[in-house]
Amino acid sequence: GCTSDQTSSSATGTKAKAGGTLVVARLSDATTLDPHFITDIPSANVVYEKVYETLVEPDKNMEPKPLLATEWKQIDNVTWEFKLRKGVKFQDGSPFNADAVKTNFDRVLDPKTASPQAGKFEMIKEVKVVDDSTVQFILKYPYAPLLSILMSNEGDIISPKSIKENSDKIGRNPVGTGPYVFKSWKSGEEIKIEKNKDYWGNKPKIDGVVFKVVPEDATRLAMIETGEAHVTDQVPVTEIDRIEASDTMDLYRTDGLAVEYLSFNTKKKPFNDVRVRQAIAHAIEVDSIIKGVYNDVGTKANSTMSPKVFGYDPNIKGYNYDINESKKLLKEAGIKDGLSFTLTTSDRKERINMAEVIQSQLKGIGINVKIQVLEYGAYIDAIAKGQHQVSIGGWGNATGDGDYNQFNLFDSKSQGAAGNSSFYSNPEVDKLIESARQEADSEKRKELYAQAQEIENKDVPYVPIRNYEHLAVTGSSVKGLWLNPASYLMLDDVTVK
Amino acid sequence: MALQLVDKKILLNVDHLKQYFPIKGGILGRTVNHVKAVDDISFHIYEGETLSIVGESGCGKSTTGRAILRLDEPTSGSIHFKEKDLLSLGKKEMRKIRKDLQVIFQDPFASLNPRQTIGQILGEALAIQNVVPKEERKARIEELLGHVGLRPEAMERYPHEFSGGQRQRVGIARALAVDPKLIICDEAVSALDVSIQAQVLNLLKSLQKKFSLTFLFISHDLGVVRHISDRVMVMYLGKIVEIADKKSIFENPQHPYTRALLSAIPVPNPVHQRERIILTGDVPSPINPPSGCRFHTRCPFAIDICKTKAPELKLSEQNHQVACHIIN
Amino acid sequence: MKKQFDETILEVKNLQTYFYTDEGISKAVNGISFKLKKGETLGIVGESGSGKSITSLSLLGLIPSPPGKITGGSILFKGEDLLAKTEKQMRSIRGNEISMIFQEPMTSLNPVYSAGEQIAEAIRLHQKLGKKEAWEKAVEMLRLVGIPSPEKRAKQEPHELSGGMRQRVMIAMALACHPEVLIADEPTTALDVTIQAQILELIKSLQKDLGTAVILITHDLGVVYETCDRVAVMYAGRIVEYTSAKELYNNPKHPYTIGLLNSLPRLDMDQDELTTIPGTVPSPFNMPKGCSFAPRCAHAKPMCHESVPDLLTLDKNTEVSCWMYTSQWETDHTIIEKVGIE
Amino acid sequence: MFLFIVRRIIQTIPVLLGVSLVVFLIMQMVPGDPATLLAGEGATKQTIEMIRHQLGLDRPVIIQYFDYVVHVLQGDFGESLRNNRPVLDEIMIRLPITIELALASIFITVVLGMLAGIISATKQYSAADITIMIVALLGISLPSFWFGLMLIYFFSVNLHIFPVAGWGTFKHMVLPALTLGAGGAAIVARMTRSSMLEVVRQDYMRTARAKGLKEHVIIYKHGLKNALIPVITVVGLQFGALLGGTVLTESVFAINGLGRLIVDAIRTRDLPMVQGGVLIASVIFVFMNLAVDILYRYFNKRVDLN
Amino acid sequence: MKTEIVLNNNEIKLEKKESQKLKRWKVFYKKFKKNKLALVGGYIVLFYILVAFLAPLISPKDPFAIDLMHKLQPPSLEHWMGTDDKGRDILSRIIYGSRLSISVGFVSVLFGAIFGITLGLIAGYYGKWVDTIIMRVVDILLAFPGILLALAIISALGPSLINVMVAVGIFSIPTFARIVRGSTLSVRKLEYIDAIRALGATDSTIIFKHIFPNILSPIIVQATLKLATAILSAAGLSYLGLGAQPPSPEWGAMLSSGRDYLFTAPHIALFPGIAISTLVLGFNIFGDGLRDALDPRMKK
Ligand SMILES: Nc1ncnc2c1ncn2[C@@H]1O[C@H](COP(=O)(O)OP(=O)(O)OP(=O)(O)O)[C@@H](O)[C@H]1O
Ligand SMILES: Nc1ncnc2c1ncn2[C@@H]1O[C@H](COP(=O)(O)OP(=O)(O)OP(=O)(O)O)[C@@H](O)[C@H]1O
Ligand SMILES: [Mg+2]
Ligand SMILES: [Mg+2]
Repeated sequence: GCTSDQTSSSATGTKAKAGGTLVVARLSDATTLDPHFITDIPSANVVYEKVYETLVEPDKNMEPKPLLATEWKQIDNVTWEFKLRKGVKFQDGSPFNADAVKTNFDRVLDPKTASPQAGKFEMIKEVKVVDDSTVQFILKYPYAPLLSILMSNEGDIISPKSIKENSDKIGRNPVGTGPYVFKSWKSGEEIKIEKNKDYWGNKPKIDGVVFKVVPEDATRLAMIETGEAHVTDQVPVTEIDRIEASDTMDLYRTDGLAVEYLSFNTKKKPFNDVRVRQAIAHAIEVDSIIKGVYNDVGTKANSTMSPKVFGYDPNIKGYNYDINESKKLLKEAGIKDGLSFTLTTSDRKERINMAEVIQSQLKGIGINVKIQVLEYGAYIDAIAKGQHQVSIGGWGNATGDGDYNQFNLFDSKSQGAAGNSSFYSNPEVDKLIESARQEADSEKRKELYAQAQEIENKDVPYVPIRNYEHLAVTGSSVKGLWLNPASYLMLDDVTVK
Repeated sequence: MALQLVDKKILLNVDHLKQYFPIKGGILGRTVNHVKAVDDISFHIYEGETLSIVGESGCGKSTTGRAILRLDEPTSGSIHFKEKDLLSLGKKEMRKIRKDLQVIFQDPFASLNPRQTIGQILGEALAIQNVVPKEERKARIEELLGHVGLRPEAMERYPHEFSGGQRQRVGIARALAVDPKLIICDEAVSALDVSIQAQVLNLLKSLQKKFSLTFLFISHDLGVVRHISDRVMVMYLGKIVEIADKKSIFENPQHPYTRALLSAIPVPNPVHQRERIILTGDVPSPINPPSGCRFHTRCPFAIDICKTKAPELKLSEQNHQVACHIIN
Repeated sequence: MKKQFDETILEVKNLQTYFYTDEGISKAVNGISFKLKKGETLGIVGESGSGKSITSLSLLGLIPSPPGKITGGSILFKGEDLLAKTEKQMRSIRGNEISMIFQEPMTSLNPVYSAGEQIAEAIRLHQKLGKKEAWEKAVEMLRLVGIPSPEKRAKQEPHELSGGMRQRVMIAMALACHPEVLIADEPTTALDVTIQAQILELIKSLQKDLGTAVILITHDLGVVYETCDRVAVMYAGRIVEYTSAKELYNNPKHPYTIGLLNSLPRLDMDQDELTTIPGTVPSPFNMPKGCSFAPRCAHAKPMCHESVPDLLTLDKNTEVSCWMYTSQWETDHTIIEKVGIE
Repeated sequence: MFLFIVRRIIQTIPVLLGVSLVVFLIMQMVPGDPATLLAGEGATKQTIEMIRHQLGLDRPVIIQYFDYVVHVLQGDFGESLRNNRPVLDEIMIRLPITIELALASIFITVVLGMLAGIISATKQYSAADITIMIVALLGISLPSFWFGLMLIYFFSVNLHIFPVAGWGTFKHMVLPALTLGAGGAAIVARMTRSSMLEVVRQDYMRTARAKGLKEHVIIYKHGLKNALIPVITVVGLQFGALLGGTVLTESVFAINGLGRLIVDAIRTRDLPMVQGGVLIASVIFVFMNLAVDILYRYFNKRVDLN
Repeated sequence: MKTEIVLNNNEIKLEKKESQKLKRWKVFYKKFKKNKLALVGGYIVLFYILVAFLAPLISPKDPFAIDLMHKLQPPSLEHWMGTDDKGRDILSRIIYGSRLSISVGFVSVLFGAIFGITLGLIAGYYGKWVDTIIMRVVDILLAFPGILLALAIISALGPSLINVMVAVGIFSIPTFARIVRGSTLSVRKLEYIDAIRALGATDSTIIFKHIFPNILSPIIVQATLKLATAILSAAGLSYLGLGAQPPSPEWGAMLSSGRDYLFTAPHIALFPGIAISTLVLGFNIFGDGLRDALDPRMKK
């Protein structure tokens, strides 16, 4: 259950020649560097807009910006045309052109490739080469958020030469057009990338980046303090006061795209009764969770969609903390002699803490909560199979588009593993999500999502708790680092003293 | 003890008994060799007599005793007790017949469970063979203690509160508890000081008379053996070298080994000093015993045939068998 | 075995060695005295626990301390009191002038060093020889104690040797520096009779060759008779009779000695029943007030339970600690005859 | 001796087969499916099914196991489900590191432990003895992750003597080895002490005294070598424990060792990796045991080779 | 008969039966008491056991009451050991946690001991192929890295204190099995076992009535030492997030939850750390003392 994957943003190189190597300490190693197989952030973070580039990249507000594509237009409902940047070469010397783009999308869509990301591009019928620097995407059906997918990590453009010559080795030898060249990977220990001297755009100011695996939180911070590492992007919220007080460390915070929530299994009694769900929503005092558990990192969520995501509706009220209302609802639902249930969570510290606080809050209205902490794999399994009663979860957003949120969390087709952990099913909502997908006019799309969120708010399959905020700590020698809302490290302007 | 030699009844008959202990070795831990602890011996014990086994350490005395009790399963041979072949009995039948076969061990410290009182030790013996009904057990235990010269209060006490000699008495009482016919005494007095040893020897003798017991008495102390036995069997390296009446053995030892053994004992009596035969070297290993007569490597009289042919146990005179090429 | 011994080499006077333990004070050696002359063999006999080993360890200053402590008396070795010597001085005596063979050949050798090394160690220490010479000497010693192919055996470790051979190694070690006194603490108890005969024969012949005085500790009266010149019989930490070996058998004095001889099953006669000494040795923590043998003694009179008799010199050769032989004792012939030897 | 070694190696085969079967069964019992985890969040059922098929996880369990065993017997440990790299390659990256770490901590264990133990034994009941024993006991009772973090903050962050994390140079080894070795050192110290006290009571020590040797010769020459025998056993067991018990220390010091590899593999349900890791760890353990036995025999000749 | 009279004057006067048992205890206690350190260990253990029993009576606060307004407070008169990251009273949690941590120790050791002892007894008594098979199985367990086994078991059964106990118990099986087998082998050689066999006792009588009681001392010693290890292992598992379920105040869980505050609020980790260390220390030196007191050779 953590959050999610990719978003975008791009690393357009800058001038200045400061040099030095940036050392990033992080929780886990990458699993593969082949974007068509990457499903986790630690992998994507190494290559996304660093070794590889996408056709379009997201800016700080997740708006698409040109990158490998200089301009684009929608020709009709199902046809998008992209003009490609000229004079760009892959790191292996092969030229970037329309063929390269086609080769990439053919690969990800080829069932033989068996890419786990194929589903995301399922709406693409074909990629057509118009001329050397023009491609057309022909869709099976109208799909408005196409750009948001193209600018996320799975839209990385891989060198067609490596696709043709050693398709199954890309995971270990990524070749793209980006500002950094893959150097080496010591499994489980570190990955090195180096400045691409022939980069078409602004070249990085640093010589390279080392991504080191350091599983222990306290150790990562200690490394920043001693200067052994420069950046870490997994920071325990409990340490922010100390970091802010420290003169060897700087804290970086940015709003994310993810939301954490409580998820009811609406297939199970008594959570199939909307009044019970509402009652619980009223009994949770979110503010104290955000302060007490999260140390004010992140903000109170009113919807399962974070404010940065396209389609977010600020008018949704959410549920206020109201014990009396809660009790009343429970009574109406016919629950007299108390309610007991198991709250399932993965083994992330903050989630466990949250569970404990919720447990103690619900005790106030006579609800007896048993906490079940499951190791991540088992947690995913339990949720996918719908074995839980109530769980704590979170949904990131790889693309920054509302569809990625709404479709996965609420659509009946997404029940279980695909994201709909509450097994929520409402034909009306399904229909709204479907229409929003196909609607080309963004204002109208927003309207459709607003309607959906309204219904979802009333049905409360999820109780939204917190909008994510990403933290990173840098040594004081590091300047110019930023994180995009999908939590990718953006290194365009980074310098290390 | 003048024994009527005429109508002696055989109580136990041991026939071609072999006890080989495997030695594991080789890559797969297979049996690569054997300790031939007892190698094809035959003898018998008459009812009511005391037969002693003497010989040096490791010659197979205890092994013989243990094989008879089936504490180790013999490799081959047969053991007939009162006409019954012990080795062919099933587990249950064997348990039953154990009532008639008892044992007293050497070490007074190791032969009693330190965590049981004397009463429990004896009571358990009675219970296992169900000798007397439960209500009568206490009385029986007191009686047994009386037989071995311990006071009834001893019941409540633990072995560590007794001296070695007293413990040995408890061991005897335990053996007596089930009214056995044959008692195997494996070095039953060897660990005791002379003054205590004498007490226990006297006790054994008087009990034998009282309950008409048969003893198989294992010892390396020839003085003790002479005192207690009717017949004596001398073993060397898993073989019987000589077996005869006590008198015959001690006054007319025939096998060179027996003679050496007897002469080696220091005797505090100038009249009885014999000429000492000092053997050279050590007892060979029972894993690879010498060919032919096993004693030939140390025998001062060995001739050629001794090295190649194993001598058989033959009657040399009445009630006196010897296994030696020179004698036979 | 008539030898002439003149020079006293070791004299023990009123030696007391006590153990201070939780259960109380154990008077393991409780005032014993004896003399050892050059070339003589003194036997010390007694039942288990009578203090034989502690006596010998006291002579070398090897009493485990705590809990043991020599609390009184003197040990004069060539006229000098060993108890007054420093630890350093004692070290130059141990293994050099007085050496010892222990009861257990199986455990008394260090399992991780070869036989030769262990012998050579003592030689190097006391005779200041080089490594090689010491080794050669060690091999020589092994040859002397009758170990076949000593060059090979010297290189073997204790576990590769049989019990008899180990005991020979111990003897070789003890004799390596030609000590003036050799203490052998039950050197054959753990061995078979035929091996015992070999070892005793060896000690006797070596003693003859080297002129060493020997203290032979044993509980086997037969061994004493055949090996020793003089004998001290110990009972509960005291010497109860101190006499020549022959005299001991022909004419034992102390009731304990008499009892001991009687309990021995004889090889030379048939007995229907053995004469026994009733009872057991008293606990060292719970010694009777008077003569410690009194509770088991058939002749004991009230005075025996009152106080301990001194060691009384009966004739030139015999000393005995028994009230019977004092003037205070109103002789009662009937009793003596009854227990007297047949 | 040679036969003994060969026999022992042959005996390990059934043990290893048993280990692999246990691993396999446990991993079947564990809920959670590698395909789901691989697919990432939001994957559709079809995607997951496709991955399952790709990995061969849709075959019957028995077939999967047999297939595995057959491959392993041919020296093929398979590929990681997670990143498709050959399991053996991944292990070989970690193995040297793990072994280095284990050796470094065993070194600390042995040196610290024996020194402390000998001092303690020769000065029984002295202040030094009691202090050493209390420190040793504390060493056993400190949770290693706690101790490790404390060391980092004291020696790295505050004093800047040693680097915080990583592996490679001597300086990198000190703190982890200390963390890992401390507990062992404490055990070895106690073992050395009691073994030494035991040896002091032996008859041959009395023999040595009777020879007139100096006390320190008696203790160090005649005593120590014998006292080492049980210590070796403990050190061997400790080494075995190190291989499995390094996970926490590896995490704290960011060491890329076998322990973490296996734990990560379990967490991602990467069966071939778990199998391979555990098997290799077991092999090392078994060989360690063998080495201990050989040493044991070297020091203790009395043990017969059966 | 001579001998019968003989013993009378020699026999010590018999005390009553109770006092005999008492005497054995006294001897044991006397020996044990000699070892001052061991006595301290015993008292520590006793102290914690008392705390565990009396938890509801002596705990000053509700150990589960979350009070986010007063989180991370340093020790004060109100909260002697301060409050944790959710404002709960650490002292009260440690008091209640003693129940869990001590039960983890006891239950897992009991679990390991029961299986280990049974296996060891059977292997040691029957020998031959039974022994071979059992000991190979034990080898497998031993060769299996302990923490991985735990990890796997807990992943399979779901994390809970009970499963931690099972896991920790399982990896203490080999130690018990080996020790018991060794002791069984040596006790089996003793003559009283042969004597009772010669009387016709069944195998189970011999094993459980005669062998088992006589190998108790090494088992007890091993058990006390293992108790210590078990508590530490459970703490290690908590650190990996596999231990007790929140909000239970198991010490290992408390300690590992405190590691985020090692610098901002060190007392959160410190106090459970001290509790674990002292209890483990207590068990260890108690076990050592037991060993010395039960060892007949250690007369001192
Ligand atoms: N269980 C066994 N396994 C292997 N070898 C054995 C076993 N029991 C006895 N032996 C060997 O068998 C031989 C005979 O042993 P046994 O105990 O019968 O001798 P013994 O004559 O009783 O000697 P002792 O006088 O020392 O008691 C010895 O070499 C011994 O090592
Ligand atoms: N370390 C010790 N601590 C306490 N008491 C001891 C110690 N060593 C010996 N004793 C006691 O000293 C007494 C004499 O013991 P010693 O070893 O001299 O007997 P022994 O005559 O050599 O007997 P054995 O024939 O059994 O060797 C015994 O009562 C014994 O209990
Ligand atoms: Mg025997
Ligand atoms: Mg002695």
